[in-house]
Formats: sequence, C-alpha cells, structure tokens
Amino acid sequence: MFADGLFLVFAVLAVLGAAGLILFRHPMNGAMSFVVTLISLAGLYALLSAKLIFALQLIVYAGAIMSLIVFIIMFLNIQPSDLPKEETKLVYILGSLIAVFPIGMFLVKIVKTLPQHSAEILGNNFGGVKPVGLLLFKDWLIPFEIVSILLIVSLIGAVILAGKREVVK
Amino acid sequence: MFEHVLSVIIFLPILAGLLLLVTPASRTIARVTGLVISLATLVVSIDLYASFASTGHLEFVEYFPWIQSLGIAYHLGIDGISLFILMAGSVLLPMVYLVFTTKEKGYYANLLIVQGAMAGAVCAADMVLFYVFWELMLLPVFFMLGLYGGPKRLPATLKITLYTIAGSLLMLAAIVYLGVSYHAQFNEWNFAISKMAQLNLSGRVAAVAFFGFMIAFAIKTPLFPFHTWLPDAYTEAPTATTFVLSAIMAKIGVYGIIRMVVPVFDEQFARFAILLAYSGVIGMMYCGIAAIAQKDFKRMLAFSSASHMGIIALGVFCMNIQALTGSIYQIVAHATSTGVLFLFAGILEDRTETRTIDDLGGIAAKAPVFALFFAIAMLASVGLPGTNGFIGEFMIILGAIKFNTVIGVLAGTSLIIGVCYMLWMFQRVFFEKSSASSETFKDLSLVEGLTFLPVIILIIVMGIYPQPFLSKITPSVALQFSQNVPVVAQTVTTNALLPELTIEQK
Amino acid sequence: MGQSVNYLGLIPLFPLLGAVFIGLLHIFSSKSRVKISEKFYGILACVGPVLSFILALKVFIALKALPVDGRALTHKVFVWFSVGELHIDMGFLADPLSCLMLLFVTLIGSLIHVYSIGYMSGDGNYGKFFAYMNLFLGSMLVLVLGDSPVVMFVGWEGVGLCSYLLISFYSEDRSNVLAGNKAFIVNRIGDLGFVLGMAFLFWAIGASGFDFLSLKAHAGSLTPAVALAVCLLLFVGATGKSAQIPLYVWLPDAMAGPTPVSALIHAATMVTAGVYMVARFSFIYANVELAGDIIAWVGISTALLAAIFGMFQDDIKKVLAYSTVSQLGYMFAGVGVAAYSAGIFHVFTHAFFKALLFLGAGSVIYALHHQQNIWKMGGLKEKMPKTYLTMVIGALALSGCPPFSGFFSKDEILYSALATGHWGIWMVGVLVAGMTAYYTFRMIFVVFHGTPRDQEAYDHAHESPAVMTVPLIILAVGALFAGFLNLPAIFGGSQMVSHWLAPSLTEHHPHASLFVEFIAIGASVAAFAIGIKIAYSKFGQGAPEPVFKGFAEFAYHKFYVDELYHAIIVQPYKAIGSIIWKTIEPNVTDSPVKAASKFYMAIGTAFKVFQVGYVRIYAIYMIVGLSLMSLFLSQSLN
Amino acid sequence: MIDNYLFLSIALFCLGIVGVIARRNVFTVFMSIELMLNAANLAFVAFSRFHESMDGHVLAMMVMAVAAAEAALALAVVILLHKHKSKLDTNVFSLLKG
Repeated sequence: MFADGLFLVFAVLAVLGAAGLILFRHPMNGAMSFVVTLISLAGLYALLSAKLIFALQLIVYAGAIMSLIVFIIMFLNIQPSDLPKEETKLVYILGSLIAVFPIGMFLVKIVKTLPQHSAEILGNNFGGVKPVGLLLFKDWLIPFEIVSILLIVSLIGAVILAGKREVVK
Repeated sequence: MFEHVLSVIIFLPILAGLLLLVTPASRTIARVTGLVISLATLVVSIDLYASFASTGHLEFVEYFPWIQSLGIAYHLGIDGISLFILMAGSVLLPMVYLVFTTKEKGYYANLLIVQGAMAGAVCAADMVLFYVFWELMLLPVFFMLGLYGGPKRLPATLKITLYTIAGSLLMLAAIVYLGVSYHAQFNEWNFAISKMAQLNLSGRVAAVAFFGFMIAFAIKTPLFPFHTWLPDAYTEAPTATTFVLSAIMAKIGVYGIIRMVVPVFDEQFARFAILLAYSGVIGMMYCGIAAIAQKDFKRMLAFSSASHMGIIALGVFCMNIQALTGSIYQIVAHATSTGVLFLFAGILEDRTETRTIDDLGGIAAKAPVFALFFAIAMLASVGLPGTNGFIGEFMIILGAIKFNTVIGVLAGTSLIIGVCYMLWMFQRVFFEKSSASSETFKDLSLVEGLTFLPVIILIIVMGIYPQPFLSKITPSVALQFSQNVPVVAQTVTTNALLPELTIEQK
Repeated sequence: MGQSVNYLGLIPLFPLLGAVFIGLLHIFSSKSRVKISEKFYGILACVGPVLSFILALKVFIALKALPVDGRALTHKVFVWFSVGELHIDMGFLADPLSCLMLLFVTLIGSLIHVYSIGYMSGDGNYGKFFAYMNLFLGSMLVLVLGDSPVVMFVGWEGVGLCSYLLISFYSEDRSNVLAGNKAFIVNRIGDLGFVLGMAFLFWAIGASGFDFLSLKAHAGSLTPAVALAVCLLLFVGATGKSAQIPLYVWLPDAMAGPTPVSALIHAATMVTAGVYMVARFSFIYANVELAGDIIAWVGISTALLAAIFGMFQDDIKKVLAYSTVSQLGYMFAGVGVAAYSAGIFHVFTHAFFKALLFLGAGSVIYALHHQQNIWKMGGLKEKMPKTYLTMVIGALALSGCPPFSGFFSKDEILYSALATGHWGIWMVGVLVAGMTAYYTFRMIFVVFHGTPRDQEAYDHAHESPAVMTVPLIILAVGALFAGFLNLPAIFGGSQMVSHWLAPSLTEHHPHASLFVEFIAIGASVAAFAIGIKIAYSKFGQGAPEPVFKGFAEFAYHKFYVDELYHAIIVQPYKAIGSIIWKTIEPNVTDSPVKAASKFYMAIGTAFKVFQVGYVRIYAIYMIVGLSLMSLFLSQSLN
Repeated sequence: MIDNYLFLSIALFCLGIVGVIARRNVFTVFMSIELMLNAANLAFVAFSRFHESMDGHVLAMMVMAVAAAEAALALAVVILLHKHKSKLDTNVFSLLKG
C-alpha cells in the first residue's frame, strides 16, 4: 500500500514536471522542471526493483546530462529577446494534444490487453549491479561495444563541431 | 586456360576500380592501374579467344547456385555471339588509358568498373544475373557523365539515367514474368536464358513482356524513336564515356535482343519483326539525315552512331543467317570504327578546344597520320570494301532484301546517307584552309600512334580476311536458327509487298 | 572450268603494296624531315604497274595457249566470307575479257605513272600522289580481275575512293574537295544499285556459287522479272561509275584533280568500269532485251547531251571530260544493242586516244603554268610540236577519222545498232559523231593554230620534258594502230579482238547486208568530214573568244543541270536534315519524353506545398499520420 | 500494478511528442525528446519487472548511453546554430523547404 502511495506521488510529480517542461517559456525553467521528472522516474525505477537503473538515472541523467544541458543554457546567456515569440503556443499545444490523443488511447488499449501482474519489490538480487553487469558483459557484449563506439564517435563529432569557431567568418 | 576465366575478366576490373575509389590514389597511379588491369584483361581475353572452340554452344561455363529457392544462379558462359562483344571491350578499352592521360582518378576507376560490368552483362547466362550487370553498367556512366561531362551534362545525365532505368524496370518486370511462366509450365524455378527458350509463350501478356524487353534494349541500342537521349548524352559525356557507350554498351542492347528476345519470344518476334525492322531502317535514315544538320562534330558522330545502330538492329530483325551474322560482325566493326572516331573526336576537342565543325579546317596538312587514321576509321564506318564495315553491311543488306524488298532497298540507302555527312565533315575539318583553332594542331604522338595502330590494322585485316572471325560466329548463329524453325518459316509471308520481285526462298 | 593458277592475285597486289609502301614512306618523310628524292618515289611508283603489266602479258600468253572454250584462269586466294549459302572467295578470274582490260589498264597505267614523274615534279605531296595512283591502279585491277561480283565491288568502290582522294588532291581549295565529294557521293548512289542488284542476283541464283562462272552456268534459271530488276539495278551502278544520265554530273567537276589523274580515271580505267561490268554480266543482259534498249537509249542520250555541252566549253579539260562522257555513251549504246565486243573494243581504243588527249592537254597546261582556258591559248603548234602532233592524232582518233583507231571501234558500234534495227540510236550516233569531230577540232584549232592570245604565256611556253612526251608518243602509236586489231572483214581484217573476246561474252553477232555496212561507214565518214569542216571554217584561222547567247548560253551552263540537282536534291536533303534536327527532334520524337517529365514536374510542384521546411511541421505530419493509423487500428483491437 | 507504470510511460511519451511539435525553442524541443526517451526507458524497466528478466535494464542503460551521445552532439549543434543565427527558434532553419 505504501508502495502504491509512493507510485502515485512520483507519477504525479513526473507528469507535472513534464507539463512544466512544455509550458515554461524560458528553457532554464523547463530544464528545472524536467529534473523533477527525472528524479521521480528514478523513484519509479526503485519501485520497480531496478536498483542499478535507479542509481544510474540519478547519476547519469539527472546528474550528468542535465547539468550539461543547464550548463549550455547558461553558457549561451540567453536573453528573453533571444527566445522565439510563441504567441500561438497554447493553440499548438492544444492541437497537438488532440492529435496525440488517439495514439495514447491506442497504446492504452494495447496495455489493457496485458495480463495483470503485481509490481511488488523483488528482493532476490533482481536488478542489482552484479546480475545486470553479468548480463551486460555476457549476452549483450557486442551491443555494449557498439554503443561504446557510438559514444566515441559522438565525442569526436562534438569536438569537431564545436571546434569550428575559427572557421566562422 | 584456367578455370573461372570469365569471372576474372569480369571482376578484376570491378575490384580494381572499387579499390581505386576507396584509396586516395593519385591520378597517375589510377591511370597506370587502369592500363595494367585492362591490358591484363586483354591478355586473358586473347587467350580465351584462342582457346574458344566455336562449338556454337556456351563455353567456359561457370555455375554456382546463388538464390537456390528461386533457381537464380551465378551462371556464366560465352558463345560466338557474345565472344566478339567481349573481345571488342577488351581490345578497345586499354586505348583510353593511353590516349587520355590527364583525367581524374574517378574517371579511370569508373571506366574500370564499367568495363567489368559490361563483360558481366555479355557473359551472363542467367537473366537475373544479366539484369544485375545491366544495371551496374549504368552506374559508372552516370557518375562519369555527371562529374566529368561537358557544360550541359546535368540534363543529359538525368535524361540517360531516367530513360535507361525506365527501360530496365520494364525488363525486370518481363524477367519476373518469364520466371513465373517457367514455374507455371515446368513446375520449377529457373532463370537460365537457355531454359527460357523452351517456354511456350503466347497471348497478350507475353506480347507485353516482349515489348518490355524490346523497349529496354531499344533504349540502350538506341532504336528509333527511343534515341532522343543519345545526342545529348554522347555530346556532353567525356570522350571515354561516349566511347564506351557507343562502342560497346549500345551493342549490348542488340546483344540482348539476339540473346533474350529472339529465342524466348520467337512467336512474338516473328509477328512484330516487320515493325521492328521498319523502326531500325527508319532510325538509320532519320539519324543519318539529321547528322548532316549538325554543327558539332561529336553530335554528328553521335547521330552517325545511332544511324549505324539502326542498321545493326535491322540485321537482327531480318531473321536469316546472313543478316544476323552480318549484324554481329557489324557490331565489332562498328565498335572499332566508331569507337576510334569518338576517341579522335576527343583528341580534336582536347587540342583545338572546340567542337564546332566550322571552326576547324586543314588538319590533314598539319597532321597527316591523324588524318590517315581518321580517314580509315571513317571509311570503315561508311562501309567501304576492304574495311571491316563492308562485310557486315553487305550481309545485312543481303539479308534484308531476302526478308523484305522494301526494307532491303531502304537499308541500302545507308551506303549513300553515311557517306554524305561523313565526307562533308571530313572536308570541313581535314581539308580546306586551316583555321585559327587548328593552326597549331599537333599530330598524334608516337604513343598515341602506336595505340591506334593495332585497331586500324584490325579494321583492315577484318575487312580483307574476315573468315577466321566469321567462323567463330557462324556456329552459334546457325544453332540459333536451328532452334527456331517456325521463325524462319514465317518470314516468307512478309515479302508480299512486291510480288513481282519476290524471290523464291531456298 | 578454267585453269587454276597462283599468280593472278599478284597483279593487283603489286600496285597495292606499292601504295602502302610509298604512303608509309611519304608519312615517314613528312614526319622526320628526311627528304626523299622525287626520282626515288617515281621509280618506286612505276615498279608496281610495270610488274603488273609483265604479269598481264604472262596471263595473255597463258590464255592463248589454252583451247578457245576453256580460256579462263582462276586463282582462289582464300575464302573471303562464308555464311550459310553465301560463300565468297577472294578469287580472281582472267578470261579473254578481263585479260584485254588487264593489258591496256596496266600498259596505260604504267605510261601515266611515267608521265606523272614529270608532270608532278615540284609538288609538295609528290609521295602522296603516287601512293594514291598506285592504290587506284591496284583497285582497278581488282575490279577487272575479281571473279565474283562482290570482289569486283571491292575494286569498284576502291576506284571510287581513289578518285575522291585524287580529285580533292589539292585539298586547300574548297571547290576541289566539293568536286571530290560529289564524285564519291554520286558514285555511291550508283553503288547502291550495284549492291541491290547483287543481292537480288544472289537470292535468285547465287546459292550454288556466286562467282561469274557459276552465275553464268545458272543464268538460265532467272525469272524474267528478277532478271530485268537485276539488269536495271546493275546498270544504275554503271551509270554512277561511267557517268551516264542522270549521274554524269560528277565527271566534269572531277577535272579539279591533277591531269594525269583525269587521264587515268577518265580515259583508261575507272569510267569504263561500267561498260566492263555490263559486258561481264552479258550472260544476263543478253537475255533481257528491254534492259538492253534502256541502256542503249540512256547511253546515246548521254552521248548527245555531253556532245552538246562539249561544243561550248572553254576549259580544255572540260572539253575532254564531256567528250569522255559522250564516248561512254557510245559504249553503252554498243553494249545496249548487245554488241558487247564492240563496246569493249571502243573502251580499248578510247583508252589510248583519250589518255593521249588528256596527257597532251596536261602537257599544254604544264607548259602554260596551269592555264586551262583555251581562249588564253593559241598558236602553240610551233612551240610544242611533239605535243601538237600527238594530240592531233588523238583528236583524229576521237573524231573517228579513218584509219585511226576510233573510227573502227565507233563504226562497229554504229553498224551494230543499225544491223540490229535500232535506227534511232544509229541516227543520233551519227549526229553525235559529227558533233564530236566539231568540238574536238575546235579545241585543236583554238589551242594550237592561229595567233597567240596571251603573248606573255606564249613566250614562256616550252615543250615538255621527255619523261612526258615519250608516253605521249607511245600512246599516239596506240591511238593510230589499235583499231587494226579488230579490222572488220569488209577491210580485209579478221576481227581479232571480237574473236578473242567471244568466249567471255554472250552475244549474237548480227548479220546484215554489205549495203548496210556501207551506209554505216559512209555516214560516219561524212559526219566526221562535215564536223571538221565547220570547225575549220570557224576556228581554223584563229577566232576571238565567243560570247554565248540563247541556246549556246544554255548549253554553256550545261542546261543548268547542276543547279537543278542542287535545288531538287541537295538543298531538300539538307533542309530535311535541319528540319529533323530543329523541328522534329525536339517537338515530335522527344515530346513524349518531355511530356512525361513535365507531368512529374507538375506533380512535384503540387506536392511542394507540403514542404514548408520546418522540422516540426514534418513531425506534425508524422504524428497526424500516426494518430490516424492509431484510430484505424484501435477499432480493429476491439 | 505494472499497468499503471505503462500508462504513466504513455502519458510522458505523449507529452514529449506535444513538446516536440508545439514548441519552437530548441532547448525545449531537445528536452522533450529526452522526455520521450525516458518514457521508453520506463516502459523497458516496467516490462523487465513484468517478465522478471533483466534484459530491459540493459536496454535502458543503452538508451541512456545513446541519450548521452545525443546530448553531446545536439548541444554542439545548438551552439553552432546559435553562433550562426543567434536565434534559438527552430523555424529559422528551413533549408528543407521545397
């Protein structure tokens, strides 16, 4: 029952954070509210017995990636005048909500066809570092390596793109 | 003779070309590689030619299953018909590397790829494999034309590419139709060309499939009225591409008709032969007359080439052994003469920096060797006896007369039409007083002279003593006719136009 | 049939090899600046023709040794091409007909080569000239010796090519090259007839062998329609090569070439090829009377037309050119009335006197530094006695003065026409004989008699060197006495040439009364006398350059035939070419392609509306599509 | 109940889509994409719990790695674009206009 309560809290926080993200005009505010979503998601992972992912979500997502984004936003020193004027923002949001609604309903319908399953916390080392790590380096070794190449590529790409400063006239 | 010789001839240039493309080779290295590879191919081809036994059937067969569930195989082999187109490619292409020495790396690399692809199309004994090589042939042409062509190259590139692909897709549909029909009739999947001849095709769908093939080949050849891509493409393409297009690739169109359409669609072919023959002969006259109106010598040669292709195709449509043999012989003759003429046009263009006939003049006095070689190639192209152009043309006209008197007489006019525009061009470019742009024209260098010499000698030798060459062709042609008795029998009806002059069929 | 020998192929081979060798030498010397002396070229050039002449004598002796009915030597060098029932050997045949041609072609060819050594001296392209000349002679010998129509066609086209090359020899001048083009193209029109004729002949009777001997054996099985078609088509070929109506136009223009070329092409060899070919195919022509009549009438009309033109020309070579056309007309009239041996005999004698006249004219032109207008000449007989004398002999032979060679051969033709009942042809022939005498002596009187019209040129004029005059003298001897070889019985002769030719020809000798023969001879002699009388009275004492008016002007401009051809054939042809290129090609044949591309362009433009360029709008498209799909799918999920 | 987690995932995903198509601010668009990735991650982890197999966790880690790579590249691009046009409006970039 306690877990259900926690779920409800986290879920509401996550949705509110996401709503904040798409409604705030200034990206900094949006980023802050997105952090709320990310942290609530970390809590949800914990509720789903994903201990490693819970940690990673906090460290990598809410920590590293978001701080990168926030850093860049601050780095660019965005003035309100730099921001696009979005007078029709609300119309767009409403319109796109209508457009998205059937997709959501369709997915909900699919999910409803699934059999019921409890979400109780599993204690038997499920989602711990060791079993996930073993899985990662045994069955998923090749995708793991490919992802590492991807990271290197993106690193090089970012360096090259950001290093074009001198070329700009 | 080692095994898999055909695969070597096909894939050696392709691999070398791809290798050149991916490595940062300099243009000199690219040229030398191209030269070495094409000469190696030439040596292998000559060896192949020498050990060709002229049995009439496919020789040097290679067979590996490829997609077994559909009966598609990597199936190669050559007979007397394909041998000569293969040889024409092997003999003529090394010249490009010797004559054009300052082109880009990609130019040489694409040339190598197209050489391999053309060899593949000629050797393929499986329809799907043929189709693969057929499409592969277009790709390097697309790049060479689009990258290294003249100022108006982009529309020309688009036109040739779309035109050819439209034809190819029709052919693909027809190939699929044939495969399905084969499965329906013999309850197994097979795409071997020789097997298709056993099909019993009739009805409307077969006629549509027949035209699917015919249009694809007619576009490539090109046959009237599918020739409109040709003047632009031939004129704008870099010389080597024009050379490849006219000397060999166009012939593969005719080859396709001989190899796929005639044996497989014998009934439809006999039915529509008269229509096709008119298309060939009208194309010959139309392009020949249009040639006289050209101010650009490369475009004039382009029309001349189209005109000759009309008569070569006519030889196939006449459905008798003389015309078909003449057609194949003319394929080789035309490859040598027109190929060399296009190369000469490229040299002219490079040295005088103009393509306008009126800007030139008096080159014969400046460059006697060039003029002599040009004249010999030109005379071969107009079919003067003693050059290889005569033998084929004579046999085609002979066969055309047997097929249909009117077509025969019209085909004969090629004797006059060809000579008109050729002499007119020769007079303007080589005779008369030299003009400003040809004032400093340099004669062929020693290397260039020695490059062209073998082909020039070949032109004359093939004209004076053609029998050794013909004896390799005739068994295959005879075989083609022995399989298709109904085709020959039906030709009798076509000669009803001039009953008085109808000649008894022997 | 026929004895097989192994040296016939060598006869054309010698000049051909000579051509290749001289040509290479010429190119080599022009590339490397190594000067090769003219003498060396000259000697080299004469080797081939002389060797061929010697072999021709050997052929003659060998033939003579054979029995009359088996007089044929064959030499099959190799199989040329063989496909299905078509089997062509590269083979040569020497029978009495080709042997006669062979003898005088090689003899006159050799003489002209010797003459050219002098005439061409100082020309920059000395080597090239002799290469072409040798090539020409070689092709002519292939034509004469070919044992099948196809081999004959090789020589046939070969001489056409060489005439093109030689006419446009001075290629700097556009008009020369145009004349060359004209010759080649007109010849090609004729060749079309030849090829089609061969094709018909082949499908009719060629399957069992396409050489002349087999064809002759099977000629009987030709159906009349096919035989007529073959005859007429082959005759089209002959009109092209031998300059008959309507294809004669190239020959006068061909005078643009150097004079020995004119002599070689027009006198002895190329233009008579048509006559030779008709005689060769006499086994077909003899059976098709209609074809013979057509040929005879075309021939005699050409003779008349060319004689009219010849009377009004002022270029010495053009006069001779038209006289050649005219004489060729006679020859065709001869073969047309099935008097093949008479036609061939006229070919033979004509070769001597016309070569002589051309070379003499060349000598005059050479002496006057390339002046060809007869109205700039005059009184040259003192300056150039040898040339004068030989040319008079040639002129007498041409005009048919007894007992010069031309008289016998021309008379033979006219007599045959009369004896076979072709009255019309005979009368026109006699008229033309008179005209021939008139214009020939008009030329002789204007050039050699009277007072010099151009004093300066006259003062510089001189007799040509021996290398040029000796061939003239030899030819003059031929022109004088060649006629006696075929002396008709009425003069106590035995018609040696006719009997010699008999085995190769299919002809029926007409038998007419002595009276007819006398009429023929009398009329010819009278025509000659009248013609020469008029010429003497008008030009004998020198005359000013005439002004042509009325009919004369019309004839001077050759009835505007060239202009007519230009207007109704050349211009429309070019116009059709540009219509195709400028109008039909872009608007008709290319229009479906253009329409297709326009169609796709239109569709593309229509869809461009959706391509606003904003990424999120594209995202909206995706989402809208996705949600529509979802709507659709969620219904099926229930 | 696992279903609830999945419903939440769907809701977040839809909000992400709305953010991408309704907003013009580059950063917001970018973070909306991150939101969609997170929604997917939640679904992965939820299904992992459902099947009691940890493959979903591994996939979630992969997605995080991809998100990190994307963040690095996308931000570099944003900086570049900002330098060129000094705008953060996605509508400024309309090179794809036909």
